[in-house]
Parts: sequence; structure tokens; C-alpha cells
Amino acid sequence: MSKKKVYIIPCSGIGKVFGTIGRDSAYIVNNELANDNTLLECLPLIVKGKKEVIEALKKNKVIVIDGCPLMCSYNNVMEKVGKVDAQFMTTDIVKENRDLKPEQTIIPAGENTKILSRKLAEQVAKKVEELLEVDEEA
Amino acid sequence: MAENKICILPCNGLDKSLGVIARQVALKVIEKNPKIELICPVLLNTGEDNYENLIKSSKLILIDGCMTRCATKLAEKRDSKIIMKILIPDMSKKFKIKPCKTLTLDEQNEKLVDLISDLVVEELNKFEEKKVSVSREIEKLDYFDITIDKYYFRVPKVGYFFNENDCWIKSEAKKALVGITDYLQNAASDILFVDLPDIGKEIEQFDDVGSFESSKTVLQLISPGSGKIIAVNKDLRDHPEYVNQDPYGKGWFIELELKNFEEDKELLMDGPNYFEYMKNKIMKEKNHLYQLKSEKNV
Amino acid sequence: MSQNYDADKETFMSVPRKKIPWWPTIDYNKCNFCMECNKFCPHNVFAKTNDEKKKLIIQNPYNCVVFCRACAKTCAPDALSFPDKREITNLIKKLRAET
Amino acid sequence: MKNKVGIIACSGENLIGGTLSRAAARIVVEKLRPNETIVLCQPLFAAGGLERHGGQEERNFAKEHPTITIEGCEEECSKIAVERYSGPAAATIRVDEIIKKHPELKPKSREDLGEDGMKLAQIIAVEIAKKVDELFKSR
Repeated sequence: MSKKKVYIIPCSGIGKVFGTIGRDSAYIVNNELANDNTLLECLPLIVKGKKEVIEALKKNKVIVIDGCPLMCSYNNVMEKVGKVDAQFMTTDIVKENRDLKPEQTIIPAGENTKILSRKLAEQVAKKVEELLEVDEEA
Repeated sequence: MAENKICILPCNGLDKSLGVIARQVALKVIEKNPKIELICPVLLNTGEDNYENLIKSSKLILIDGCMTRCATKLAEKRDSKIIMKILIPDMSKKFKIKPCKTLTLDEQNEKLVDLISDLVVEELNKFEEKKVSVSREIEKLDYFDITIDKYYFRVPKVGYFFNENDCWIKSEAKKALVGITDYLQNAASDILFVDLPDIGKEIEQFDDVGSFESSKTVLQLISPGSGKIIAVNKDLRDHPEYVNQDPYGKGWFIELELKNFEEDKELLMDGPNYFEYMKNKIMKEKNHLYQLKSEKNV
Repeated sequence: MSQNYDADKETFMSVPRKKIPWWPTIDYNKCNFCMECNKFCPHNVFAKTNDEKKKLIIQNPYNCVVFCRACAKTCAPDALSFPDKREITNLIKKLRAET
Repeated sequence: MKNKVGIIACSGENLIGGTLSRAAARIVVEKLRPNETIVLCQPLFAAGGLERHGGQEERNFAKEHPTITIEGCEEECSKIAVERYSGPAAATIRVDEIIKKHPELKPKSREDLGEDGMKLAQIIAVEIAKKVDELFKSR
């Protein structure tokens, strides 16, 4: 049996810098920090109801990264997939680093925004490990 | 208002264990606190007079089994005064007990019923202690509203007074709650930090009594009233988003013991006046922004 | 604000804005010209100049929002001060009574 | 008041078309047509029904204003979301098709478009702006 993977689903927020942090940290996790264990999938595709994607998420672990209290990623994944194994809020990383104010620019991201994305990515990568460990034990 | 009864209305959905739990919770609650009266949702739905009258004159605890929220719908149709809403799936998450598959509850689910009913009774006690502020939070408000592009602004029609710094005050007898308006929370965007003043401080009208910070800016709450700060909304420390989500309710900042509200009021606007003032301000800003953007793009 | 902003028509609490002397005063002995206040203020109250001694000035005093002191919070050397709030409130009351 | 056009980019995380759609949408609302357009969020559409600031505001806007959807691939997620909740989109732009027309431009990656990618985003943005102008003319 193939080992389970962790899907990272950031919210696709486009109006504010918080969406950018979520998206960028998902890329850092998937490209660098937990390359072998993670996959990305489009939230819009899940919202649309693409069957193959939803089935894949059901069989694996899912981490959502939300940019604001509306929790689009969490709510949509809960509705379509029926479970979320862990959730991160990008606003939390901003709160934890009050001295690092994210710049308001969305494209390209500012320097502080990049640092925040990396910090969040480190937390997410740690969670990826935890989720897979628990799974091996079980 | 004080002698109002407290009633509990469960959803009674019998086709899912969630509904069964909702029903059991209601029964457990009245067992634990016999002062609370039970309203049968089925009988209420048939339009039975006694229940109709009771629901209008009492404070209501709602227990919904699932997202269909039948109890909430029944209550909202009747314009009742809701003081607490319980959603069983939330509780199931909170206490980490999954609803069982069968319609007769297993031991774990019985335990869940017990835990939820304890929570309801406990919350109710807290509510009784600080009746004033809680009932203010949950009262249903009637709003003026306006949509500009995709942004939506509201102003309560009655009960609130405003200054030109976009802060509100809502008095009840000698006390008042103070907060910021929908316009100001929109201007700030997602609020991440709220700094609250010390309890006990005496303030004058238009003193700044707190600040809030988004990733965009830092703004101040400028008090429309004078008096002594007797409470601050500690919930905002963990949930600053309440200010964005519910600026006139859960997002209040401070509670004042009023000194001279009649005099303060001379310099404040009521709901209809503030709504006009706010609309003007938004339009002016919109035009200004329009110009700036046009200039930038010639 | 942009050029077609007409300060003469602005009012605060029904009083012409130009009759209310509320805006920050810069203490040039303290100011280190970090420009944080200028960056912060969305109403363009401040402006930068080429004068070495006064690199920052109050350009549009009547753009300042009466009772707002938010810029002072951004000022590390504490170089910004405002008029006495109570006096301003009393003045507003007096002017309102006159009309 | 001047009416606005809603721009909904698929913004998909898992493909370069998503990142391009996102960048192009930002270029339009920030630089090319700031006064004529407003950006809407696709997943927020589906999260409607939340008490406040939920997707309901996005849905209502799209009901009352024309919308242009920007799709990263053939799934056309944004178009489908708009149709489901607000009615048909006024226009749809397919990023993957524009990419094909410009084989000389090779965007770097999903996370970093690179110079070529930004050029492509600019081309897509101009296409969107054209559609915006057409919509304004036709009313």
C-alpha cells in the first residue's frame, strides 16, 4: 500500500495580502520543506466539485491554510470532502510577528510578506510530519 | 425585562442522532434548571397560541441538531429574543465525541448530552450575572444599509448614537457600551490587534479610549461619551475579528458608567443622521479615489 | 487630498472646519524627520520640504480629523502635540450655539 | 454612479495558469482599469450564507454587475461558480489558450512567474481590459 500524502489547500484569496501568504507558504512546503510528502490542489477545483480530486483528498490527509475568518478553504473542503486534518490561519502568523508588517502589495509580494510566508511554511511542514507520524502509528 | 421567562427550544429532528441529542439536551437542561420552560417545536409549528405568546415574551435558548437549523428558523420567524444558540455538530467537535450512527444514543452520546447541558446551564448562570451586556449583544437590530460596489455598510436605526469619528455609544440607564461603526471597521480591513484601556479610568467625551490595528493601519476609538470605564471587551484580545464581523454587537470595545450623557448627546448624531453622514463620507472618498486612480493612469 | 478638495466647505459637527484649530504641532527640537507620521496619515496633513531645518511641515491643517491623534502614536520621539481637547469641545459647543 | 465589472480569476494553486490568472487580475484592478473593475474571489462564492462578509456579497455583486472570469485551464472553475450562484458570466478568458499563442514566453514556475511570466500576465491583463471596455461600450 502506498504511503499517505498530505494535501495542502490554501485559500485562493486574491484581494488581500493574507491570501498571498497562504499561497506562498503552501509553495514553500511543497517545493522545499516537505517535497516528498505533500501535494497541492486547486481550491477552485474542489469548490467546483471535481470528483477525482475530492476522492483523493478523502483518502489522504488535508491541511487547509486560510487567509481570513471567513475560512473559505476550511468551509469548502469541509463541505465537499467532509474532513480537514489541520487548519492554519495566515492572520495568526501576522499576529505572532507584530513587528513584521506585511506590505500591502500582492504581486510581487513584499519582503516582510516573504518572511512571514516562510515562517508559516515551517509551521505547516511540522504539522505535515505530525500527521504522517500519527498515521503510521495507527 | 427582568421578569422575562427563559425558554428552551430544541429542533427535535428525530431522523438523525444529532436531532435526538438536541432533544435530550433540552430535556436535561430543564431537569438541571427547572426555572427554564420547554417549548415543543412541533406544537409551536402548528400555531398553538400559548407557545406563540410564550416565545414572544421570553428569552430563548435554541438547540439545533444540524445545519438545517430548524429551531433557529422557527424562532427567527417569530422575532423572538435569542440569548443562546447551540449547534450540536459544534459541540460534538468541542467535546470530541462523534454522534453515533444509531437513533438510540450510546453511552458516549449520553455523555455528550450531559456535557452540553452542563455548558448551557453554566452559560446561563453567567448570563444572569451580567445580564445587561449580554442581552445587548444578542438583541436583533434593525439597520439602514447601503451597498457600494461589493462593500456593505450598516447603521442601526435606533438605540445608538454616533460621533463624527465613526464611533458609537449605546446607553441603557446609567451605563453604555462603546464601539466603532461598520464604516470604520471596513476602512481598517481585517483587524488583528485591539488595545483596550484600563478599567476604572475616568474619561471625557472625545478622549481616545483604545486603538486597533490591521495590516493596513492603526486607528483609534474616540469615545462619544464621558464617564468611567467599568468594563472592556476582553474577548477582542483573542478574537479581534469580532470587530469586523459584528461591530455593533460582539465587537464592542468598552463599557462606561455615564457621567453626563444628556450633555454628551448634544454633540452626537442619531442613526438616521449618521447614516446620511456616512453615505456622504463614502461618496466623497470614492470620488477622491477615482480621481487619484485616473491621475495615476493618464 | 487632491486639488479639488474644498476645505472651505468642510464642516465638523455642523461647524465650519476652518473655525476649529485642531491639528498637530511639530516640535522641531524633538522631531528626527523619520516621516512615520507622514507615511501614516491618510489625509495628507503633513508634507516633506527641502528645508534642512524643517524637512516636515503641516501642509493641510484643516484636513486633520478633529479629535484624531493617531499620528502621535507613530511618533517615537514624541514630537507631535495637539490642542487641549476640552477647549476644542467647548469651542465647538459655543459655535454651534451661535448658529 | 458608474457601474463596475467584476473580475473573477480562478487563481488555482496547482497550475501556472492559476498564478497567471491571479497576476493578470491584479494588474487589471490595480493598474489598467482601477475605476471600472473590482476583484471577486471564487471560493468565497461558495462560502455564501455566512452571517456577514460571507460570499453573499460576492454573489449579489455578480448578480447585479457583469463579470469576466479568468480561467487557468479547461476546468473553467470560475465560470461554473459564477453561473451556479449568480447567473452567466459576461465573458470568459482562457489563460491556457493565451499561453499557447505565445510560445516564446516561458513563465518560470507557479510560485514565481519570472520575467516572461510577468510579460504573459501583462498580455492577459490587456485582453481582460479589452473585454472590460467592450462591456462598457455595449451598455
